[in-house]
Amino acid sequence: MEYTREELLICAIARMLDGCKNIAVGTASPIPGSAALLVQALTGGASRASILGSDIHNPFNDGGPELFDRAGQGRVDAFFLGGGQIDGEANINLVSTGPYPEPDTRFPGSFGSAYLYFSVPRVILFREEHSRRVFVDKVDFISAPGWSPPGVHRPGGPYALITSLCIFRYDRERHRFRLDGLLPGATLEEVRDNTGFDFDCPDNIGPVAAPEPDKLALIHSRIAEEISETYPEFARNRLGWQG
Amino acid sequence: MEYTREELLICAIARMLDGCKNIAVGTASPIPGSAALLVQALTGGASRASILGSDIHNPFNDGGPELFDRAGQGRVDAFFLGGGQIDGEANINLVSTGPYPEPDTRFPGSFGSAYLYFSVPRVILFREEHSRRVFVDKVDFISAPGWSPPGVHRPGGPYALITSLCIFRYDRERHRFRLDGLLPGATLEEVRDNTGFDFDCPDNIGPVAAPEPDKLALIHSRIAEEISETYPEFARNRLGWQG
Amino acid sequence: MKAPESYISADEIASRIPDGALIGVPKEDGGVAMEVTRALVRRNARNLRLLTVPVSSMQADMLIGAGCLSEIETSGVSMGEFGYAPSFRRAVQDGTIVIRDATCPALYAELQASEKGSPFQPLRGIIGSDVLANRADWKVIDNPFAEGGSDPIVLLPAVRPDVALFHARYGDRYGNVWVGPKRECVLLAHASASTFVTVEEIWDGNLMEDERMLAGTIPPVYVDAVAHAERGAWPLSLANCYERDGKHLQSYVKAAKTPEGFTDYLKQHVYGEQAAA
Amino acid sequence: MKAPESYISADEIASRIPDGALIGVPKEDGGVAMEVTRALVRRNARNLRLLTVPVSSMQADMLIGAGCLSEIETSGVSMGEFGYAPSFRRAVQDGTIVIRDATCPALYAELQASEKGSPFQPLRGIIGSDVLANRADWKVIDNPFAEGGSDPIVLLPAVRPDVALFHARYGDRYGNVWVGPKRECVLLAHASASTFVTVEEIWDGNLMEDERMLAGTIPPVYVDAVAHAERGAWPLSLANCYERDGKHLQSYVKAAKTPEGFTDYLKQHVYGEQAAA
Repeated sequence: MEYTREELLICAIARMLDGCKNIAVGTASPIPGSAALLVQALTGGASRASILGSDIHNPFNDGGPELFDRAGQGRVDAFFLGGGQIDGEANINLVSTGPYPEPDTRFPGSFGSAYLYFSVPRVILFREEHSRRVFVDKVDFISAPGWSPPGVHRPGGPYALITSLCIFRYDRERHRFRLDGLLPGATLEEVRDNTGFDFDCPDNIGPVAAPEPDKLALIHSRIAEEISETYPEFARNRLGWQG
Repeated sequence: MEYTREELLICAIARMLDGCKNIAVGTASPIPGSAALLVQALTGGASRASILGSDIHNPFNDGGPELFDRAGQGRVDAFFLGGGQIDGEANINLVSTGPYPEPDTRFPGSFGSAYLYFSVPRVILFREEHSRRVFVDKVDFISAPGWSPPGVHRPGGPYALITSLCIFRYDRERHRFRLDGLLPGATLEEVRDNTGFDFDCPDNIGPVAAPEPDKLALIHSRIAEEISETYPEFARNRLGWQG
Repeated sequence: MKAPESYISADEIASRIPDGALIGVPKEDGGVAMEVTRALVRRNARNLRLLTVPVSSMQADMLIGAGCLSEIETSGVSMGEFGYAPSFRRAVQDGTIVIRDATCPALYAELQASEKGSPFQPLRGIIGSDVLANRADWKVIDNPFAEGGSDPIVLLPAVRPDVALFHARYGDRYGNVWVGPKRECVLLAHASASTFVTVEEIWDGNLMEDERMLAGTIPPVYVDAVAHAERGAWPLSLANCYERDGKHLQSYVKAAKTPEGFTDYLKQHVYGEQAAA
Repeated sequence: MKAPESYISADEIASRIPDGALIGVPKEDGGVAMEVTRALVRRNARNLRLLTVPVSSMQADMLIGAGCLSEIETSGVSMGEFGYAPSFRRAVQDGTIVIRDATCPALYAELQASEKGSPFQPLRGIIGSDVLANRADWKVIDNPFAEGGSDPIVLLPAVRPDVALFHARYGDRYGNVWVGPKRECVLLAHASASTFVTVEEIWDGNLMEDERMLAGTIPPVYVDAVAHAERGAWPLSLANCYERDGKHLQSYVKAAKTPEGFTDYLKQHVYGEQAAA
């Protein structure tokens, strides 16, 4: 069975969203968005995808605060975040490298991360560039911490980290990543070489599970069409959508 | 010049609203409502009347919290409150007489008084029944206190008390009412006999100033029409509106 | 237009509101689900707790008179120009109901905290009142932002109703309901664990896809069940649809002044064949 | 339809926003008053402070590039799929602008506190972040409602912009403006000391008297001046009216990568005769 990296990741993320009733996806996230729509389709709508920027696949209408209000109530089960830097404790940096506030490189800013990382139970980190520039030992600025000391109200936190080389799962007790699977073509050595933080690794690390045929079929039809509303170029170039 | 008690009170209240940019009037308040509309008409709209229950004379549309939000911001300059009991310090009781929570007589409840009495600079108390049952030495339940100790944030508070016999002004420094004028037919002795609290009284207490002819003319025409939308019977029976 | 098949009846809504539930309801002109209120009386609901947002009239009074409520949190229960609320007054005076006296913006604040998932909301005023003195669940702290000197301020805890219940102007076949500018209903739906709505009319089309209706629409993620109930707010009003039935309200107040009269009223207008005559 | 006589021009709005003002603006798809933004550049505004609600794109970047801002409070400035915001990045890296980094719900909370006249609002999360560590104006207290043990929670102070500025879909001759479901604009108008709005189209009739428009309408008590500006959000989008002009945004990003390119862009598109070509 042939499949692309995008299709593999969509299916891998979809597995992580199992049992999530409300899945929210932020801007510039075509792969997480496709995964959320896939889960919605597979569950017959029992899992609900909310795609920021979509007019159709966004069941909310009460303005900017609504997502955060819902997350604060525990009504958002999964969300996606990235990071200019991410470190081994899952601290994320969306602000800048070097000294603050006059940095070497300025990123856009923390957006909702300092809130959603605390309130959403399954935050999936998605950052394709797998390099020591991104995956550092310690972030220069903590937009949102990967864990909090006891006593800090924190129903949410990191769940997994997906890169162009591999998938890590996050251990909330030990505040550490554990390698969970390699992407096609990637090796453990390559991951180690390009990761600036220490992580756990099982003895026999295998590949990320291949996409299930039924999911692949769905991706090529309904999901490609649905995601094309928000990400037309992604649907066309990466999922082969010709609609 | 002939005039009715209602017309006299409308004009007296209108004088108290001088300089108020935003005047809000609650439910069951045809006389304060007419006064607010009169001031709006006299100022060419520079003073704005907001009549609860009116579809036309209510420039707000954002639901129940909006009045309180505006008051909290200092955007409501005048409001009207009543009371099942009112005492000499201007404490008001909208809850019950006798012991609490199982009282002798239960009133509806405090409504917004415990907030608006603190936030609106000119709260005018309006209670027509002038009796020792209403005007007591000490209220049985403080829905909202007439004054607050230093340190309590309180830009608002009582300004005057209007009854069927007289008008009191409130002295915020001394937390006491001072008799300001008698209504036609009422005497100082009658006021004293029917008031359960001690109040200040100037040596020569006179009548409440008669309505100005131009205001009377406005009341009989435009104001009667405007208030008839919310209080049709009042406009017809008390202001002679035949529209 | 015919009601969508997913709609249930007002009586089914009443049966899905369990005894003991904390129910949040809007004020008299905010879209009161009177048909469900009658259905709650019919199903002999017990130990309900009512949160009026922020006040109530006949809805609270009828539920109290019928013995459905064990507790009420309110800023005021009154029949307005028709006088005091007879069952409410009687129950409070007799001590047969627990009353939690509040003030309007405090009730909004309790719901707004719940809407945000915040543990509390601050609110100015209230200090020195017996409203505050009788609310052990409200707290006073020193404003941490005050410059120089103590500045006490009240904090209201988040209150999450088990059920939000109201009557809306429109519902569509996609589960959306339209309340227009009645933001209290939006707040109630957001703040509550579940939401039941009766709708006056069926809207032909998708309310979420009509640019003009969108701002006043509550989407199905907040709505657990919808019933179609024409004149569902009667004898209270529904904005831009019908005025309140003053004559009927007056007759209710008169009847409810005695327990016997109240019972007769129920027989005639709640248990009778045609409630909304 | 002709604009009402009470309307002023976008340049007049810019002239009524004084140097040094704190300006609150919505995010890219919320109705950005780009025509007034260009007018602010044309009038050489200085020392403005921008509060983005909660993020911004070209509006913030252009004001920064033109030297209009001394300070920005934001949760993010980005050109989205067109890349980083060049002037913003340059100014922060060079230290020529004061940046107050925030997180989205904290900015809403600051405005919501102002809307209510409350001194602060609580918000979960944020603790342990460098966002909090760098905000001396945000405070942490122990949640007074916590049962057993310490429960730290952040309090955000009320922030009251001097000016709310946005572009709305409709304005009418009575001073109403209609933003539909863009609640951020309602929040901005309520929370700010004054509000200036450009409108895309003139609505024939009174928006407050149309039941369907009412929920999305901001009444004139909150609006200080209105200008009619067709395509007033260009090159950004206006919901249900026009998409953003991606080609133009791409060319802006390319130009703004150097100060010289940015100056050329201004000459052509801001100082030029026809800005919204």
